[in-house]
Amino acid sequence: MVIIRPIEPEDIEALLDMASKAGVGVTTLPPNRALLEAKIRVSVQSFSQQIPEDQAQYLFALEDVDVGRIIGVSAILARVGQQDVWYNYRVSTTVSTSRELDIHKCTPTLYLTNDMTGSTEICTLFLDPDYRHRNNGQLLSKCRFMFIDDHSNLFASKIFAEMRGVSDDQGRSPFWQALGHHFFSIDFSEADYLTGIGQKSFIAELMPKYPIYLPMLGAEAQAAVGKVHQQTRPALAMLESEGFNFNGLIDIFDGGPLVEVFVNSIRTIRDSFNRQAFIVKHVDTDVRNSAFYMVSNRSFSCFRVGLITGDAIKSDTVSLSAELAERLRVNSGDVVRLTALRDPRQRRN
Amino acid sequence: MVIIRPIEPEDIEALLDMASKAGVGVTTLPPNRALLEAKIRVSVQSFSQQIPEDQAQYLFALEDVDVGRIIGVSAILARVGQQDVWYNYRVSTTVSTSRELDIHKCTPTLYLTNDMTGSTEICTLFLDPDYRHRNNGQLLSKCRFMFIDDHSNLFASKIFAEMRGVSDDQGRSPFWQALGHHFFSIDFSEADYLTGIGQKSFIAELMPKYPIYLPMLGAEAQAAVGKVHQQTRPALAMLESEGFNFNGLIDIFDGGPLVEVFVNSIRTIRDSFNRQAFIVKHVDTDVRNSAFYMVSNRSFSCFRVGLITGDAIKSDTVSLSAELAERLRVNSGDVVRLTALRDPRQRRN
Amino acid sequence: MLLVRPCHSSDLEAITALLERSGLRLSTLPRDPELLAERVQVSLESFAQSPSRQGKERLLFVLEYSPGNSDSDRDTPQVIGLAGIDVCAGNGAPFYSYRRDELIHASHTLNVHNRIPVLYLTHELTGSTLLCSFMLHPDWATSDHRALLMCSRLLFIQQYRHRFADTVISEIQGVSTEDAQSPFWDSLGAHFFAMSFAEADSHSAYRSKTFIAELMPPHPIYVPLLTPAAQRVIAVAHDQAQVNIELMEREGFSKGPHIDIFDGGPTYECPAVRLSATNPARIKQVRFGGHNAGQTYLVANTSFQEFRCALVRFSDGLGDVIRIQETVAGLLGVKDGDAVIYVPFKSGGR
Amino acid sequence: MLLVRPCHSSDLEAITALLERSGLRLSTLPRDPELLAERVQVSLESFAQSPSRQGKERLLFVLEYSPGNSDSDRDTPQVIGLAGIDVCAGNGAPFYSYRRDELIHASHTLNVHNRIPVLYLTHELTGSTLLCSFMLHPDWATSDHRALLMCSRLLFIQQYRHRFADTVISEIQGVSTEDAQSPFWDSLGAHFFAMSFAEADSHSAYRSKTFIAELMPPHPIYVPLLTPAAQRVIAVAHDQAQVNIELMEREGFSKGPHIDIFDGGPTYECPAVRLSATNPARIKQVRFGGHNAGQTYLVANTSFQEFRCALVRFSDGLGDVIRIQETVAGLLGVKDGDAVIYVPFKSGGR
Repeated sequence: MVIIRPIEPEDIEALLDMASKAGVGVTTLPPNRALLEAKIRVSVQSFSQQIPEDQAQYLFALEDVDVGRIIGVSAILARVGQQDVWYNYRVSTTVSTSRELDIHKCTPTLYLTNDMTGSTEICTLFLDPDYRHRNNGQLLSKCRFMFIDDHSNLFASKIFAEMRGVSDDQGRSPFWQALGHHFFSIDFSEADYLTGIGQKSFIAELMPKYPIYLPMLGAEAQAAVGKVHQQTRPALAMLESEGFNFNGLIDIFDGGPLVEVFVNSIRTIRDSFNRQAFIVKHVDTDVRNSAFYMVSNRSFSCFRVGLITGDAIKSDTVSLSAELAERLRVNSGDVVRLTALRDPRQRRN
Repeated sequence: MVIIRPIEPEDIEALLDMASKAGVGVTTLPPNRALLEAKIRVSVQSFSQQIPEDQAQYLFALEDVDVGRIIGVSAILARVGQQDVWYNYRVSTTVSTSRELDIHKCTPTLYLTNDMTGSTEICTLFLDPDYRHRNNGQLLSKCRFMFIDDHSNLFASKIFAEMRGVSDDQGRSPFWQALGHHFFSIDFSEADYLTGIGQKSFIAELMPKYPIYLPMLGAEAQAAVGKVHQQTRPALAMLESEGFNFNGLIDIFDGGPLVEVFVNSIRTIRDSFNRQAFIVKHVDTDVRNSAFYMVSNRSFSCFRVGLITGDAIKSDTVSLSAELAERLRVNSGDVVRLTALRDPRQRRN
Repeated sequence: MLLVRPCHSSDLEAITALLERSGLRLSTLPRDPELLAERVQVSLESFAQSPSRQGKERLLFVLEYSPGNSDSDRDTPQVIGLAGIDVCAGNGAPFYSYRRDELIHASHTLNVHNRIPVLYLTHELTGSTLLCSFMLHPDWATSDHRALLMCSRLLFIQQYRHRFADTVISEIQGVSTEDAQSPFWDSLGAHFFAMSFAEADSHSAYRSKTFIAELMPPHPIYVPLLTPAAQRVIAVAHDQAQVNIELMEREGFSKGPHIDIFDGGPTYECPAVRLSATNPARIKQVRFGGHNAGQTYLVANTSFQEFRCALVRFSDGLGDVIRIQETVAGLLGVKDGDAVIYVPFKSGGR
Repeated sequence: MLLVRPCHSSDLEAITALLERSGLRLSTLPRDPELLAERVQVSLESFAQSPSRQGKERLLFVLEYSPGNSDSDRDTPQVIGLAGIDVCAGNGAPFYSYRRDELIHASHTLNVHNRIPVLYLTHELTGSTLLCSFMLHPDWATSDHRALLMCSRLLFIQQYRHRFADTVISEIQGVSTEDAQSPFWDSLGAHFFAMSFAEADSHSAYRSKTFIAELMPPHPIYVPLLTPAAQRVIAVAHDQAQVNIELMEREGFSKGPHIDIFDGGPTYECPAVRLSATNPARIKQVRFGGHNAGQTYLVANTSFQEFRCALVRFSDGLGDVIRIQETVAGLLGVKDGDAVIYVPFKSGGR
């Protein structure tokens, strides 16, 4: 059985373990004990409301309760750009027409913006490679939406995720080569690293402030704009199925897309419903014929999410096994929140 | 009984009648016979695919079939900014921080963009004041989404609507006074009129091209940014309930908001479903206990939408009265599309 | 005998022939016969100070060779050069240039200090006096002819100083490759104009400049984002233009911060007051006589509409009078007792 | 006797007293004693040509009054004025100004032709030589003292021309209201800096200029969007600065296109070569003697580090030698046979 819960200080060893498996490319989970300890500390403070709401960073752990060990993490940053400056490029369109010459030309143009300032970011999704079953990744990602909606006063109405952009085997980003490279006098990985550890003032100092006409960056860089790294495609597909859309914002270094959604359009939130918990010794379930549902205890500091199958859901109640109820810290009669783990709607013809 | 259908050349007198009732402020429906005839002509050509898809403009009429007369219109522009240039300001955020001085300041900044180029606009909603019942306005507006999704290859994935901005009784717009006024040497109503009749090259010639820092426009103009005219609030609320959001784009003249949505997030489209039509002599219905549903025949050139109540909907079929089926041009066994006229979901607690 | 005078309608054929022989880019001079005729008409009205041309005067001068007495074989005067002055650059519409500037992007943390050159689109030169349409028949492109044509224009400006702007500018052709491609255009303008450099250039000669306002990108351009080839030619003159540049520098012009928006060629500038400081003109009364000997001067009559300028040799003394042969004076349209304006003549260029 | 010389550590107290008496905005001179001491130290190192100051030299001169023999009541020299030169404006960091430009927004259809003034943020003046920190004790603010302090700086630059930039600039205080508010700041900077003009001004004196890079809006500013009060003061000097402007104009300075980013005050510029053209210095050998009579000259020794400059009266002849009394020469640190550099002195200002 797996359960989502807030991360705890004791999880540090398991987290370090996972970070060392993550390898390069996942800059948000560096195998650095001090840094990870700090991340856990901020999360613990956030779940106990010991730091200002707009600086909260929530870290969710996926625990395999059978072995008593965490096998994945995911995070929410309550509000980005509150202490530092949050940068994106916006791919905007400049249209120039001349009737006299019968020209109508669209030029994609990059504007440096801080438009995500104050929005909520979901990030740092990592699942132990040994546990990459069908449901674990979905649960790790989507449990966050259950949390966001039940505590929506703590989050922005716009939620976003940044997706890793295109780079080659050597980590060379064509977008960086065509743009950042000319202004930063350092290489992409160093810029990425500095940003990762929160040292971002060099961006204000060195980044070009005027709009950039995209065609001037050449074909290879243009092709990379708003495109994800091959390994990131499944993550993108999952977010898109939840209602996230690419809406023109990209990473200033590698040109990778930012996908965004208004919280009221998130599939998990829209389709969720409440039921009273009805605790039974044992729930008989036919996994093959019934879809999986997330079930959350709606708590803030003791937030828990588990998985059940749809046949346990009745019109007013939901049957939970005694074991699951205990893990969820739910008593009989408590109201829990449910959502199908996957969108049950078929694509219409 | 009311029915949505494509506008026809014979509707010109009724349309002129309505336009003269519309009064000032509704610049998209001027009481000008030549102009309205041209609009009808373009719509007829669009429904018969006689003009390029990206220049199509579809005009839907709401007909009171009992009196045989149209009582409202609404429109879709398939793709804006194809012949001319489509302008908006984007309200973007510029963040400046100085750790040394402990300053973190957000400055809203206006960027002139053509970002809506190629998107689909819904516009020109007008309902005869004598027919302002509860359902007619909803039907006129939302029938367009039924049309868009069944013919989605003809439309963009992003749909938007421009909302009238703030102005006083004399039609003075505080946003215009603070910005456009300095550059155009004409007044707001003239600029609005020129744009309405498609003469927009003066914008390219006179509009400031560099970003505008919003605080420099003064408090009154700032307060008007992204705000709708009082009379436009109900229309905004309806679009918001369909999933439209203000996402930072405003009108360059009066600062009124543009609301946008990705087509797959529109409530009418998301919640729609298909049923086989089952034609009966008469449908007994209890209007008080059953919600209204739109029913569309899914046709392109003979597009029709009517209203039924939910108790007519079965698990695989829907019962239509013989009269309605005839008006919809639907035969027994045809597949029709249905959506609740209003979102049945209750706001969750 | 060589003479610089306002262009006439009857010169049209000769100018067309000249243009055909010229390989230089002359964006101010269309090759279309009808437009060219219009251009000459504008010049005539400008010399006549027609009120309708106020603020949009465009003057065209021709350099004419007349065989004179000593050469009876060829008796009709021949047009061998052309030069123009737009009194107000832009002629009532905006005149576009890029202005070269630099921004400093510095980070203490990273120990980086970059000077980033930037190009700003500007209308700053609008209303300056623009030297344009300079052209010499290749067979007659000697240093004397070049200097005569160039300096007579400047003498004209010096003489009618109050009719011209405070700054005189001249756009110099930029670098192009052998197949008439411009590396600057290919890296910048081409992205926005959807046409070749040659097309854009000819549109700019033939049509109103509205299309530039409509198509030119308004935001500043970071030079490091241009191709290396484009960066190399910014404010660099075409080889063929060197000889004119040397002449202009001698007269007080220097390279300014502006460049051409199409080919990146430099703009040379000169405060109008410096023209007279560099080469101050004198005005004296003419008496017929003399021996056509002594120092060579550039001499012009004092008529605006019937301007004539030629090279004349005479001995200048301390008095208020100079002696010029009657035939020469006739050519200049000057009678005994009339005033002339003159500067010492230096041949120039190669 | 009046003497201009490099500032010493021992002048610190006197400068502090001076600053307290001064009402002028001196953004280059902090009032904080520790920072001021640091500033004097930088000057000492700059005069000593310390390699660590290379490219960041900031020179400070004082004007000192010594009672001399005729006035035995007051025997210690007194500092009555201060003037600085930043060899490279920005001192290694970007130097910010707005550059005034115009864009033309024209529409044929509407028959509109607007010239829209625009301010571009620029670092163009970075690396120019900046005159700064000019201050006279109110009790001693005569036209002679003013001219002496101002012109001795310029003579120093003329003498060590190769150590300074090609352009010399001076920022002039802009218009402020009686309660020390700046209309330009209120309409522009105030929106971005979240502080009063006085605060911003003092930060700019006390701290690194990084905060300007961090907070200054990078995009061009349309002047018509500023308040009318702000528009009126663009490139307008504070009344109190008029007298200095007149002095500088006499020496070859003129108002340039740049303005201060905080208060909109004008920047005056002068090509360094023009300093010597306007007021060419002569160098001759000193012989003790003479009668302290004749024309008044501004005379300086030829030492960089131990620069001394004073007003001396003597009769200049055709020879290579001038005669100066031994006491005066001693004040200048000049021995019999040493060279001095001098220019005729004109009193200036009111």
